[in-house]
Amino acid sequence: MITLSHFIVLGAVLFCIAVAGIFINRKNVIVLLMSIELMLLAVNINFVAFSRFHGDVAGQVFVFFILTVAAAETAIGLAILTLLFRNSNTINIADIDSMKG
Amino acid sequence: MHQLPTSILLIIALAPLAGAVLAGFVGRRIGRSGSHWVTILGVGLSCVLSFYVLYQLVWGGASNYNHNLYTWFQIGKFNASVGFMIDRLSAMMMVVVSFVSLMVHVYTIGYMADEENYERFFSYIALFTFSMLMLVMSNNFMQLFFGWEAVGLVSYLLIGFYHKRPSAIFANLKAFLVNRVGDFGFVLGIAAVLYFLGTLDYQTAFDHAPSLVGKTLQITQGHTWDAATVIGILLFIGAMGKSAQVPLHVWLPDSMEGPTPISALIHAATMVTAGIFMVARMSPIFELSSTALSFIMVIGATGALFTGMIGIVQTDIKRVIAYSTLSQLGYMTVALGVSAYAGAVYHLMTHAFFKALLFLGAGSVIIAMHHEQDMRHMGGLRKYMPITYITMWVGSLALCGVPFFSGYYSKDAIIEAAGEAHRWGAGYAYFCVLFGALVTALYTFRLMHMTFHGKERFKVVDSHAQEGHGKDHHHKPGELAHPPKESPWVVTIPLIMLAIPSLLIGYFTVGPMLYGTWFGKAIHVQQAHNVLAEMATHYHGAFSKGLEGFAGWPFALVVLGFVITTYVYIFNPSMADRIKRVLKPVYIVLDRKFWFDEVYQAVFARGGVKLGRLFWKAGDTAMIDGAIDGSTGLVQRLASRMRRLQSGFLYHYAFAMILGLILLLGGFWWFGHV
Amino acid sequence: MSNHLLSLLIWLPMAGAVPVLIAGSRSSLSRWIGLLVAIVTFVASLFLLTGYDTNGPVMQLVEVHPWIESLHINYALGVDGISVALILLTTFVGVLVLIGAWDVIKDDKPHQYVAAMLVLEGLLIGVFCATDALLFYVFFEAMLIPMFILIGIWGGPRRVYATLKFFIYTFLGSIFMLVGLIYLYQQAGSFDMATMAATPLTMSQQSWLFFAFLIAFAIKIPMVPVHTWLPDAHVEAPTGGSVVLAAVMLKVGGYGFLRFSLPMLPDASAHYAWLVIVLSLIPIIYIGYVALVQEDMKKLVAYSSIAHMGFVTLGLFIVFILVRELGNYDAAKLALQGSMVQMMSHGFVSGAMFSCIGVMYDRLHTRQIKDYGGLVNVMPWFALFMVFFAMANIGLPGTSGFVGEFMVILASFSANPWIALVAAFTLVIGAGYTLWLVKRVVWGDVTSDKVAAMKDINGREAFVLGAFAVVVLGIGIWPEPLVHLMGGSINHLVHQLAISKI
Amino acid sequence: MSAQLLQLICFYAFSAVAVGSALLVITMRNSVHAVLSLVLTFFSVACLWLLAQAEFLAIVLIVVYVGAVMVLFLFVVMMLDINQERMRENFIQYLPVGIIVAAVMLVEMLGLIGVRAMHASLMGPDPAAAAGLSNTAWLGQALYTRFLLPFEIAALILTVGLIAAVVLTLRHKPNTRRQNPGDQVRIKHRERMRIVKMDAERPQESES
Repeated sequence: MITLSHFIVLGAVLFCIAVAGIFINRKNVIVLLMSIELMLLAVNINFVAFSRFHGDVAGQVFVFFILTVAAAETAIGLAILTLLFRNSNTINIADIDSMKG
Repeated sequence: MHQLPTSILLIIALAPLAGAVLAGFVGRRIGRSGSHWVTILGVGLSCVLSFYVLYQLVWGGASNYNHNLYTWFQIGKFNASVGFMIDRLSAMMMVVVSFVSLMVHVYTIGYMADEENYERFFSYIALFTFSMLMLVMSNNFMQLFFGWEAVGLVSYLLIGFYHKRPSAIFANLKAFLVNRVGDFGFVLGIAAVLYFLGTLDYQTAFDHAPSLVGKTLQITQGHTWDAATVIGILLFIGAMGKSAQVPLHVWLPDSMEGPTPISALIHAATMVTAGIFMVARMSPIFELSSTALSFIMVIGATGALFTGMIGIVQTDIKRVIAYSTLSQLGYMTVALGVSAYAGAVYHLMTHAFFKALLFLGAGSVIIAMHHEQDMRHMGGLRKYMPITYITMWVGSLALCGVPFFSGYYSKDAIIEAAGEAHRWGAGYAYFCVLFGALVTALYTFRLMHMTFHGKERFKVVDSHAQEGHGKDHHHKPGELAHPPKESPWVVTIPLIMLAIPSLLIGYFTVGPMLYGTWFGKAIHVQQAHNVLAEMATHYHGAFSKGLEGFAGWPFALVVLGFVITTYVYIFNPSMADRIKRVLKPVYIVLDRKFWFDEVYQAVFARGGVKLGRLFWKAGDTAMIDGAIDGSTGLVQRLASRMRRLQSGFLYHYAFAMILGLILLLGGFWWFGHV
Repeated sequence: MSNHLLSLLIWLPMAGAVPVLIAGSRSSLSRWIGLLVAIVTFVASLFLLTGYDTNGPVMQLVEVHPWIESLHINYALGVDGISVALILLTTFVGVLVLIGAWDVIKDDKPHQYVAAMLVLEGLLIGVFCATDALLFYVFFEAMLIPMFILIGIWGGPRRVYATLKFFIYTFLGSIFMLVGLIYLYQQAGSFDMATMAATPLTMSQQSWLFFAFLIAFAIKIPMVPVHTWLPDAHVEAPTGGSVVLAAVMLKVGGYGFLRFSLPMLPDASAHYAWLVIVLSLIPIIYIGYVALVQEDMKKLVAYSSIAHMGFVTLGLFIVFILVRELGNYDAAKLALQGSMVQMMSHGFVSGAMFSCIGVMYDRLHTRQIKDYGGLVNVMPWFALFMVFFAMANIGLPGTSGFVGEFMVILASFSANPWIALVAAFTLVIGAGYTLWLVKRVVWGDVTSDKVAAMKDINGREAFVLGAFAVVVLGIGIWPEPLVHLMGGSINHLVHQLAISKI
Repeated sequence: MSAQLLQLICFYAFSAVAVGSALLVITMRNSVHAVLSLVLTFFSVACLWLLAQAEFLAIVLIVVYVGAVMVLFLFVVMMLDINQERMRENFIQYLPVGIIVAAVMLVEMLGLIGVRAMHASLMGPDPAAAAGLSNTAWLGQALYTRFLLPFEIAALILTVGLIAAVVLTLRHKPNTRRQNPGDQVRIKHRERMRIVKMDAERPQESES
């Protein structure tokens, strides 16, 4: 019998994996982006589960929007990445500190 | 009893204004003669109508006029309006003002003939006439203050008329500021009137004035001042500024930087007497406070004696007359102080004529001497300019109070009134005014002797060789291009016109105006200290009054003065220098004018600038901006530490976020589910 | 139509900025459009005089539309007599500023300048119309932006420092005000200003709010010791910016006191009135002396503005002594009228003074007093105006400057003679610094060849100065229409102040 | 074996795959492999959503995410010449930190969710079916009625994202010659040809 908690725990696990991914892959922007995708996925799982359990369509609609925004985000993120690579020939975050205050 | 038509009064006030506006704004277009005609027409019209108004009031049976023209503002029960109050007091002032002004206008045609800003000058003096008329015709304190300040403004503009002269623009600033000190008191006085009497209207205020008795103003805890005294002294401070009473007299001698016609009009005959007029007008209020009147009397007496003494050592002909004016204003103030308001106003009138005459005469001399004002370079002018000479003598004798001249009747009455008064300080005042008669004689006859008698102390240098003179800049002091000659008729006619009242007006008017009840209710004196009424019991006509004068102390002092000056300046000219050497300390004190100017300059002018600089640098720049900049500096230092957190590495930010998330989750867990 | 008159007045100039910007670099076109918009706004504002009934209800020409419903915030407008007067001041100055800057900014992005001015005008009108506290706040804050731009782009060499100082000072103040407003909203349940005024508050609540508002409005007016932004801002601002800043923006502070502190917190205001009175009296002497030694003409006039605005706050707060302690309602009305007339008058006089300085600056490009001298010889008509406005600045009777000062002094004597004594000191010190300036700049002999080459004012400048002069003289000779216009609103306010809210 | 048990088994199976492949995503040495692992994660999560009767979103996840976004990722990864070795520097060093942080977080989250409450909330009936609709229709009705404006805005955001990506990566090579249709249309006929006036010059020889 699948319960709400199953989904939520799965979401939590995936989210934590993504967090760990951010920590250990701190140099590779692409993997960072992928970790963020993972986080969003974890959140989406929760939304879907809640929507299903409460019988409220809003949750699924929200997932829909998150997917849309995430797609746009990925597109722009990757565009920036290519631009970055083209200009500084690296995507190593350790080399990029122009945001330094 | 009929009412004066409002339209006439409006024309009296506005005709000079119209002239001033025309001459001022389109003066260039209507030209020099256009400007003087338009202003003379305006002032002449108001002069004629002023005479008509006076005639109507005195002989025509017109009742006093007191109406508002329009409401200036109305807030709650406070009403400020613009209106006219015409009774015999104001009608007399209107006649004096417009008549002297008219004479000065005519005179100016001659005096200012060579000046470039001729139109502007006419515009100013016509504007002055308007302002002064507004002042005397006013029926409330607000409008009085309007006229008060407006005449001050025109005086400012006129003293600075030769605006290229540094001394002139210094003098006009000084005049304005000193007057403002007076206005400071005056405004507070008006505020006090409003506070205690609840109105700014003269008539209402005077009707309610008796209610002031017993009212007090709390100054500090448990310390109160009498309301009438406060009002009286505050208003009188205003008068001290405008009427140049010690210690606010310093501006008047400097104001001689202005052209001579305005010295005659503004700084002798009319504006400076505004304070006297004001106190006389407010007599119902001043009568309630003996303290205020004593204060007035002492101030006036001090001025009457000591400023006159300064006049003895002056060498500039206009300055001598200026100090004489100060001294005479002191006389008037003493008269006010002893409740002889009619005496003060009467002296104001006679003084207006003979002092205007003296100034215009001096101006005539100055024209003849090609703008030389130093008496040490004059002498013996008698034979060159007989009309000026004779009229000046008339003025001088009137000033000294020689019996039968107009000045005698007014001045002698003041001396006598001071002697009769029982007020605190009256003894001092009596001494000052009596001894002042000697001082008056000294400086007056000295002036006449140095100017008209004795040796000629100027040389006539034949300057036909050098063309393009006109101004005397090319000459050394005491050198003239042409021999002096009598001034043109536009100058002498006003002299003669003013000499007539200087000679005669006292004889014909002294009875009703001084000893009678000519002013009616316009001047209110309490029976207990009505010295003039007391004196009136001894009065048996102007002629016998004149004869009495020859036996009095003042006349004896005048004769003494005449003898001394005649001996010193005519028979033994080297004597003057010897006296100067012997009485050196006295001479220095008088020459430095008791150091008033120096002290004011050091304390108020330089001290003010120093204080300002201190406030600015220490207060605004160092303290306030310093604190502000200091706090920004603190933020900046803090920020420069904090910015190290901004490493620029993306993962640092990511860590920060994740750590924050962990803390947040931990917090939720720890503190329970929120 | 008349139902939307206020909205029209607010949005017309702001909308007018759009075509001005579109007209863009074609400078004369953009300026003509801007001037047209300003004139139309001015003419429209004249309809307020017919639309406003002095005997009618307190707030008139009311417009209410829901704005943010969930927070009960409305787009609510309305005017009383005081607002009408201030709106007229704004639109009047708005026209003159554009004419005054006509040639001056010709080559330097004129369309943006004109647009900024128009937006500023609209926002200022908005401040005076808003009857919803949040709407007021929005306009109050928003007007910083165009002024920031005006000083920052067309300003003098130290404009960055000045703009930052100006912005941070005023912004800091208004944050406290926002907090106060939110608290009041929680208490009153609405942002409607009348509701807020009717909400009872305890003394400690009122005290906190009072200081929050005091900081905001004291900075805006400005009062000692938070005044130092003003001289800097004025010195660096272009002429038009200075004129609007002095003539209208400072009034917002006084207006804020009148709309918020006084009616909403009458008890705290009464309790701390002594503080404001002291802070108003200090500038009259302190600032007077500081002004005396200034070497920069604009700074001098800026300091004189501070001293004059001291009269405004003095008049606003002696009311409490008069009403609460002495029960002298008529004197209280006199005091409030005095400070309002002083605000209006200062608007015209300081605007004119800054315009005069602008005229000189355009010719010689310096504001230092020592660079001038003897202007009367080369610019007689200008000297006429300059002396006239100087006289108005020192409050000579017959000019508007006199009326307000006179009323406030009269009223403050009724409150306490010592207050009047200090206040009347302005008669001397004000005359001192103003006439010393006139002496050094206008009188005297021509001091340099550059001055000798200065041309007298042209028709455009004469029109601007003349328009100011007419109003200054008009109010001075007959203030009753203005007093009458504001009378009803001031009566209402005085009676509101008498009632405790605790 | 009941349907519910089967569901549970399926859930665990897909969850295991999802978690495992997620772990691979963050540990893979080669970025291409990481992307492929992410695809697998998405795929298994999509299956889980099917279990929760969210068919439409499951399909969208596969079609849009796996089909488009992940391909984009792959494309970028392959296009960029990335020094894989440098990217892996300090990997081991950071590993313990990462694990600890993730573990702490997981514990906190599970603690918050409450393990004992795990079996409390059972799945109810499918709301879409209860409304008599398919999941897609159910969602669609909501999207086109209640959420119409956000939906349109989302579309706009996508368009903006698209344009932004193009603008960001667009590169003008300095030497390429391009035609500008705007200029071509705007030109006036007089400006097409310019007549230049020149003085007639005589050849050099004739002078001598």
